[in-house]
Amino acid sequence: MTTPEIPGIPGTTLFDGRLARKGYALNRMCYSFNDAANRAAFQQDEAGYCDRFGLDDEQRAAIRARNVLQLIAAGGNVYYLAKFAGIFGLDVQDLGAQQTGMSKDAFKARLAAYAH
Amino acid sequence: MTTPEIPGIPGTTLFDGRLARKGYALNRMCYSFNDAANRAAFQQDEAGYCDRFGLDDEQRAAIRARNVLQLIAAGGNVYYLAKFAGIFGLDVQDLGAQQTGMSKDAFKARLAAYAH
Amino acid sequence: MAQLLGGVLTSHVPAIGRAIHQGLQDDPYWKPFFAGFPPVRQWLAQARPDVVVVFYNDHGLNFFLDKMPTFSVGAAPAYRNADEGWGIPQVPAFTGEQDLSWHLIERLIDDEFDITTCQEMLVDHAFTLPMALLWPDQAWPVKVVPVCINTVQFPLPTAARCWKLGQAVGRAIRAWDSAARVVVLGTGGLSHQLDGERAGFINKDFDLRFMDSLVSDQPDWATQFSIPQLVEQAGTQGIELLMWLATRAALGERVEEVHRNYHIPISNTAAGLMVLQSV
Amino acid sequence: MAQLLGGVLTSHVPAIGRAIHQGLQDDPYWKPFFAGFPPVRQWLAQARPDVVVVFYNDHGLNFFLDKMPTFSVGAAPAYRNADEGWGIPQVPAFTGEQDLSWHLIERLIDDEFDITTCQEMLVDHAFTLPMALLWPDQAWPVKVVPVCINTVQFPLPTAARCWKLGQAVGRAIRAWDSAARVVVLGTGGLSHQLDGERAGFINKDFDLRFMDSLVSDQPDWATQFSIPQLVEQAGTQGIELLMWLATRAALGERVEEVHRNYHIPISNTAAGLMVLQSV
Ligand SMILES: [Fe+3]
Ligand SMILES: [Fe+3]
Repeated sequence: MTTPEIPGIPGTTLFDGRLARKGYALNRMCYSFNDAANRAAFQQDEAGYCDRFGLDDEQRAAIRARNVLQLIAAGGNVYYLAKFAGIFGLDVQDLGAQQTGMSKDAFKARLAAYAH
Repeated sequence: MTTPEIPGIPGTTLFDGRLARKGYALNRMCYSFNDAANRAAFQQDEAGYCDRFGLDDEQRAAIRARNVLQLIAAGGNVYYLAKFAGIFGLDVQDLGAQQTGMSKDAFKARLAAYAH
Repeated sequence: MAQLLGGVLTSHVPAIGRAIHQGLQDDPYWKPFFAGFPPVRQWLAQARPDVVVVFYNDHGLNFFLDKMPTFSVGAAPAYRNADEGWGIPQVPAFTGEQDLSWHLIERLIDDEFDITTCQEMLVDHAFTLPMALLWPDQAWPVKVVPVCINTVQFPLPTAARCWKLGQAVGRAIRAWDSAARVVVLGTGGLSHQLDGERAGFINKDFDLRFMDSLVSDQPDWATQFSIPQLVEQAGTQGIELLMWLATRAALGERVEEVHRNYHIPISNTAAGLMVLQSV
Repeated sequence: MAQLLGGVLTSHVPAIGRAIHQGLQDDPYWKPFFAGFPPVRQWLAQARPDVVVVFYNDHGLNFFLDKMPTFSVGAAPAYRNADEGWGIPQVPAFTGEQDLSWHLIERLIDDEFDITTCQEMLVDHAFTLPMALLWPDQAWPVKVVPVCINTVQFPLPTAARCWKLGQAVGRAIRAWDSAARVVVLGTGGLSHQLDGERAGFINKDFDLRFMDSLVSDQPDWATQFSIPQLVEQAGTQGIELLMWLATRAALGERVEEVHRNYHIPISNTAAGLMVLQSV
């Protein structure tokens, strides 16, 4: 890849061409979750739904684990992943808590602390 | 409309915003003819197919008449209209002949004459 | 010629939709956010806009990676919201101001902006919720023109390019042969980050400096930064401040600050709000 | 760095596909057209490109008016043809050169081109038939990057803007950190008009002057004209000469003319063909 090196920002991934290529199938699946019927189809047959979109093993494992950091590493873009999280009623604070290894309350307290 | 006046070119229509607004339903229908199943559906129930895309009376009349100049006046864009013409096996020389009121042979002869 | 009255800048998050639906405007968590809006509505009542041009970013409702425009301009007769994956109740449809859409499109292409024109377009929470904050009865008294800036797929347009887009949109609005009264609405930011180990990042100092810059002698202050630098300062989603920049640029050289609010947090986000009046 | 070897410019019409399918290459009607191509293939055999960047215009296969980009760049692993409405046999799929796609995208956005990126993309006859003329066995020995310019929905990008796009694409190819050998292919025009009472319009004088200009000291000669002026000279579909302009611009200041053909008519179109070698 010839994408210019992006100065590293700790704990931060820019969704560039490299990740877009890697994550296309995963993101396409998550984009389909805009539709309630697709969310239901996923819940009825998770593995079959992943088959339909051609996810690779890393992506399938990340989906099974409901693990956001793994999903990002597998090429997932957070805007589409948010729709996957929605299936389980998880909001962005749930995602933040999971990614930072905190309880949701601790994560929310940290957010509030930025006010001061 | 505030689209700047385009200097008139005789016998020529530029597909600008004004025409795009007018022709959206018609062009959307013609775009659907990329798909062979849609071409067949149109042929089976022409009026019903026009209903489905919400064509107005002017557009329906132009479709019924298979009249290219009328279709353009109704907002049709030639790139999409070509797909409508394809249903009847008409090529661009058939369309040219119809629009210029010539026989196809005469139209082809006029084209060839430009070589000299 | 049309009158460009001013701009409103606000953050957006899906949770605002839930809060509105559940009537939580006076809940202690939400009150400091919703309490910022009555002065905006007061200003709008005086400004009486006929049209709102909205700079916003789609979050994967209307656009997917198969066709991802850098800049897109709506030219539809109406704009509907739709399910974005969370089943949040939807707002009524918006009526498009197609004359202005096509005028903008003509001017922008002429000014060498390579926009994507959208004659059908779903608008997501970044468009609908700010509108619902401005007009809570959701009986929209204005027509709209959406202008969408890509924040999903990197490379994003530079801050400098977004500034230029805003300038061109402002010029076009002012050159529109119409008696309409126009307001520009920019929605996104301020600092927040949803993804990665840095999720939950907020940068109050940067946000306040950015808000100040918009009403300073150097309103394009943020255009000195590259996209990665802005992500570093404002977070991966804080980059939505590009909408604020484009909106500010549309307003021309000088503006008067009418109102401001800033509150941390709503959801994962530092919520900013400004009303800027054209002078 | 990658080597930009030169460019091929050719007309395209759907009927070429029918003629190929029916084996009419030596038919008296078609021969003056097809006979132009052996020298192109000879040049390609010497040039041995690994990658072809194709400037073309979509005719309503991949794009509709709901999302109509001014400039779009493919970034797909593969590009398929599909039924365009006439049931013409389809060519084999093309392999995308994704490294170059993303390199171009990075550079173009950085250069303030507001492109739409397409990670899925169907390519129509404007892409497939010129490729089939260059490689009749359709066993494509090259990877591809499609660059599409809107000629469907007015306003179109100006000729001057297309020239700048071509320049930026050329710079980006030459700056690509790769050992690849690259050719640019531009397809469209020359003069023709399918629609209206002026259907069948052809302008030989203008076409010849345009072809000459591309190898003159003023290769951007055509950029002096507005889009309506170019339509007046070349016809509503003759405006596809924008692809030739972008291709020529990509090749840099000086080129050597290797080959040329011009024949009236194929279908409704004046068919032009040029091979330009970078010097
Ligand atoms: Fe957002
Ligand atoms: Fe064409």
